[in-house]
Parts: sequence; structure tokens; C-alpha cells
Amino acid sequence: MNPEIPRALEAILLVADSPVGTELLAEIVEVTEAEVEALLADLAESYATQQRGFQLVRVAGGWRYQTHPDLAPYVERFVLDGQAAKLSAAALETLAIVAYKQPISRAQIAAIRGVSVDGVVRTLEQRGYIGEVARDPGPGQAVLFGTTPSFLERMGLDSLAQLPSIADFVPGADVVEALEHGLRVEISEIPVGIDDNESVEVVTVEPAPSVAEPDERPSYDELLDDGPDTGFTG
Amino acid sequence: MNPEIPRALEAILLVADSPVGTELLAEIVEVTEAEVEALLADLAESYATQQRGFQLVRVAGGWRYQTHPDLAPYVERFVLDGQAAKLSAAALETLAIVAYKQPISRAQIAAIRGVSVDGVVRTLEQRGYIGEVARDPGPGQAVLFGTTPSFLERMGLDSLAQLPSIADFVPGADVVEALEHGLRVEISEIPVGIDDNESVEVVTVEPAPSVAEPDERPSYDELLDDGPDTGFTG
Amino acid sequence: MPYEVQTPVYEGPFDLLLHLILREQVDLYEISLSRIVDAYLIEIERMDTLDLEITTEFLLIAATLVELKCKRLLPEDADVDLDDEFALWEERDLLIARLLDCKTFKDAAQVLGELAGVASLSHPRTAGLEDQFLELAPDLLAGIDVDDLRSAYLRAMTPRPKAVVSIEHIHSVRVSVTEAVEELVDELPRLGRVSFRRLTEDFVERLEVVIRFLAVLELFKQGFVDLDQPRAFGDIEIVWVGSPALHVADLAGIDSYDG
Repeated sequence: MNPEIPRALEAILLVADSPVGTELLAEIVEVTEAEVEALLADLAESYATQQRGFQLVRVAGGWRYQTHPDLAPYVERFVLDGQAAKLSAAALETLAIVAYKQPISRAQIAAIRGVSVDGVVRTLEQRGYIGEVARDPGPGQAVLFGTTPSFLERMGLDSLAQLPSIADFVPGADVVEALEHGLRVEISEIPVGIDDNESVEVVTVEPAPSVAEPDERPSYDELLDDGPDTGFTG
Repeated sequence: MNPEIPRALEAILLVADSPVGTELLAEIVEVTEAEVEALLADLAESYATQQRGFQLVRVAGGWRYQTHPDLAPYVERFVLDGQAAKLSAAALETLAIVAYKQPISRAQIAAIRGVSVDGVVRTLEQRGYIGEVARDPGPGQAVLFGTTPSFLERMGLDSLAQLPSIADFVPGADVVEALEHGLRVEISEIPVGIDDNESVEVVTVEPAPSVAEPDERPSYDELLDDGPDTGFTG
Repeated sequence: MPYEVQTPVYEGPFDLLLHLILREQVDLYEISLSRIVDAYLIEIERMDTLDLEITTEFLLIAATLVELKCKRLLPEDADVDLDDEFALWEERDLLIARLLDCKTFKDAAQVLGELAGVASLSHPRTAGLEDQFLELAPDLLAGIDVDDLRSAYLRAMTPRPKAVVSIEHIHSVRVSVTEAVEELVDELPRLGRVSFRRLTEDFVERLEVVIRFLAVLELFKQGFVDLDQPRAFGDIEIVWVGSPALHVADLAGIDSYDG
């Protein structure tokens, strides 16, 4: 086997924001799922043997790196110190999208951000910054999120109308497309269980097989003509 | 030393979402900064020796985990955003000017580039590569821009000191000579007998007698090849 | 005859001028100002997008170049104001200095581009805190205000890069300098004072703007307008100083230019 494969698995899992399923990994590195499983088990074992501060573990939904439990006191210190104790840039972007575009579904947010946002959305929900405000009337009945009153209070706002204006800003055409796409996926392609189905969202966001030419995207200019908000109200 | 320390460093860096400075790490694990540096260097080396798919690197004044560059093809298949948005030529030139001339105002950048830079400056600011670092003390109180840690991260640099010296880029004598020669005002080349030289600029652009074929657009390349002065001397 | 635009996009007038001068660097003594000026004007015409602000900047440099070239063509014994001559030399030196500056940063930009290219092969870990630690954090919104929220939103909504394939045709524009002069002779006395930008704001074709510019120069040469450019790269103010009831017939011959 290509000696790069285990290294590629390490690299992919390092940049992943949430657990990655064996199937997706197998697809990316082009070996069988069984081989992926075996390689990951080897890697996990090597980290354990070398007493690394991190572990490679299998959780619901796939594999991920996480800190070794016995180091929690250090990580907690790091968290409490303040530097890490704030929303990551990615989480803040997600919160901002919900604030400005509510009500909005998880799939639509994922489409804008280009990555699965389940973990982030869960955190924001747990923290009480966002919550379910409606259900999409389509077949999927996806949860639509909005910000909470306590979030507004926290930001020092009386109402959403007081959010700084973004009137002069037109989102990029690909963002508009992503929204359209996210909505379509949700309504027509994912019949049930969208919440459990992370990888579907991830895969469907991607327009065409752009593996070979990551810079090439189709032109979405026509969509832009429809105005940037079409995706939500439709 | 507590054998947990290097493991703690691994754990902290695993959960950090931006480079963490040595000082903070030293504070959390309660050893000196020099010791932290040495431990991190050892860790980085062990990952390299073991040919891991990730690296521990020093960037933008801190330490972070990142994927090994030779695995980019795999990682880009996974990361939907693909590579970080490619910087346009305009963005790179503007960044170069800001990096080497900071703090610098928008007007000063425009003067060097010879074009309005409002759009590109706004984009770079939005992406977080440059930011306001001061105000011009003069009457206008113009915003003065400088580069940010994100810029260093984007360039893979630890600090601005790692940028090549600007002296390396100052054009050599050959270029200066070429420019002076190209723009020389050379009296000796005056074609004889042109004292009524009105509309010089018009005539030179003017393609041969195009009256006969009013619909045919002339080929300017031909004109160029013939030498632009033909029209006058002929 | 429409043609496809294949020229590279020039980032600005200095960029274009540098390209034109330095591409001939191989044979230094073949470089001719006339050649550069003409190639410059042709490139302006070939540009396939019309951004008036940028066009104006290109034209301002064009004016300097044309001035240098006119100077070269003037007989030595002509009645030349020494001050004007010095000013022109100064302008040329300034132009060279700016070209050198531009070249310096272009080369630096190239190195930055290479650095960024190498750096972009590595992706940082950004997964952030594991859930059990997030709960520890006293306040996730610490230090975040509505402006941060706004910038985060703009960042999220900023277009991702995509290949731009522009294969537009430039439509052949049938304008001549004579026609442009006629229009100006009609418009300018009524307007009195107007900026070049105002004068060309309705135009969509770059060529039309270029033609208008040449027409303005023509009127200037014949003494019917005064030009003023208060700020480098700023707009050009055009002031009508001729008779209010001028007719085109009163003008000296104008060369026509069919585009």
C-alpha cells in the first residue's frame, strides 16, 4: 500500500472539525474501509504506545483526535486562562450567519460555511445563543434556527433591527448558490434524519467533482440577479 | 521534569484554534519558556522523524499543528474550501506595500500602486490580513494600516523579520536604465519638417487610411510592428 | 471586426507601462518612446472592463506620455518655455521613480505569493475545544461585540474564489474624434466647468472614453478649454474658455479616428 495513506489519514483527521466517518476517509484515500479501519487502529495504538498527549478515538459518526483524558487539568487551565475561552472564528461566523439570516437551517449554514457545522450549532444552542424558532414546511421539516433574547441582551441589543447594517454588502454568487443548494438538498434530497446525516450535507455542498480543479467553480451569476435573499424566502 | 509536560503541550495545542505563544504555554505547564521551546522542538522533531502526516510549527509568534505540505492533495479533497482563497495580484502587491511600509495610509498605498486601492484594502481588512494600527497625526487623521498575525499565518512566517529585505527587490541598474531610456525625451529624433504637429496622439493611433473600408477594424499589432512613427515620416 | 480580448489584466497604469518598457529590455536601444506610447494607448483600448476610475488613471499617465512624446517632436528652436520644459523633465523623473517603486513592490509581491503558496499547502488545526471544555468557559462571547459579529458575517459571506473566464467581445464602437469634438463643442459651453469623469460617466465602452479624452486634448490644443488636475491621479477639470457660440466649422481640421 502507498505509505502516504496513513499519513494522509492523520492529516485529514487533524483538520477535521468533527468526527470523520470511515466511509468518507476510504473514499478520499482510495482504499477499502477495512483497510482504513486497520490503519487507524495502528495509528491509535502508536499514539498510545508513545504516550502522546492526544488520542485517536472512534466516536459516534467517525474518528477524531482528542486530548488524553488525564491531561484535562492542563487543558482546563488553558480554557480558563481566557485565550481559548471564546468562540472560535468559525463558531463566531456561524453565530453571525444565524443572527443575520434567521430563520435558517443547519444545512443552509453548512452550505455557506462549506463545512459541517453540527458541533458548532450544538455548542451555540447549548450556550443559549441560538435556538429552534421554526420548522421548514418542506418534507424534511428541518429545524430552523434563530438567535435568542438572551443573545440579544448579551450583545446589548433591544432587537434584531439594531444589528449593524450590512445593506451595502452583496454576498458572493457562490454563497447565494450555496444557500439555494442547501435549501434544495434539504427539501428534496434528504427525506428524513438530516440531523444524523452529516456526511450527506458535506458531500452535497460540493458543486461538481472539483477534486481535480479546486479553483474552478461554475458561474452563478444568474442566481445573483435574483437577489441575495432568494434562498431563504423561497 | 514532570513527564506529563510534553504531553500537556500536545494536548493544549490540539485544542487551540490559533497559534499559542510560548509564554502562555510556559505559564500553563509551569516551566520556563526556554524549556517549553526545547520540548516543542523535540516534539516537532519526533513527528518529522516518524513521518507523521502533521507537523508542529512556529508561526505568527506561536505554535500550531498543521498538516504536512506533501499531503495537500488529500487534505484538499476533504476540506471543501480547498486552499485558502488565492490572493490576487492586486492583493499581493497591496500586502507587500503594507508589509514593508507599515504603518501606511490608504492614499500612500494608492500613490505607489497608481490606482485606487479602496476595494482591495477593504477586502484585505475583511480577511483580517491588515488592520488599522494607528491614525495619522496630521489634519486628516487618516487610518494607518499594518499587517496582522493572520497575515503572518497566511504567509507561514513567524514574524515580519523573516520577510526578505526590501533591498532585495530594489530594481537593478539595468531596469533603471531601461526606464530612463524608454522615457527619454530625445531631441535628436525629431523628424524633419514637422512643425505643424497637432494631434500627434490622434495620428499615431490612427490606422492607415481606413476611410476606404470603414467597417474594418484595423489590426493594431501590424501597426506596432511597422513602428509607430511611420505615419509621420512617411 | 470584434476580437477576443486576451491581454493580461494590468493592475494599473504603472503596471502596464512597466510591462511595455521592460519587455523590450533585451535590446535596450530599440526602446522608443513613441512605440511605448502607442502600445500603451492600444492596451487601454483593449481593456475589456470599463471602470471609469481606473480608466481615468490610465488616461492620466497616457497624458503624461503623450506630453513627453509631443515634446520630443517639437523643433528645438520652437518657442519653448524653459519652466515648462523643466516641469516636463521633473514629471518624467517622477514617473520613473514611481515606476521603480512599483517594480520593487511587484517583485516583493511575487515573493509573498510564493510564500503564501507554500504556506497554503499546510492546513492548520482549527477544531478548537472539545465540548466538555467549552462548558467550562465562563463566557464564550467575551470581548465580542456587534461589530465583530458584523465582520464575522461579512467574512462568512465573502465569495470564495472562482475561475473568471471572460471571453467578451468588445463591440466595435463607431466614434470618431471629430464627432466627439462636435459633442463637446455643444456641451461644454453650456456646462462651463465639468470634470472628465462626469463627462464620460454614461459611457460603457473604454474606447468611447479614450476618444473623448483625445477630443478634450484636441480642444485644449486649439485653446478652447483649460484643463486642471488638482490632485495626482485625481479627476481632470475641464473649463470652457472659448466663445460661447462656437461652431464646429470654426475648428481647425481634426483627424478622424474610426474604432
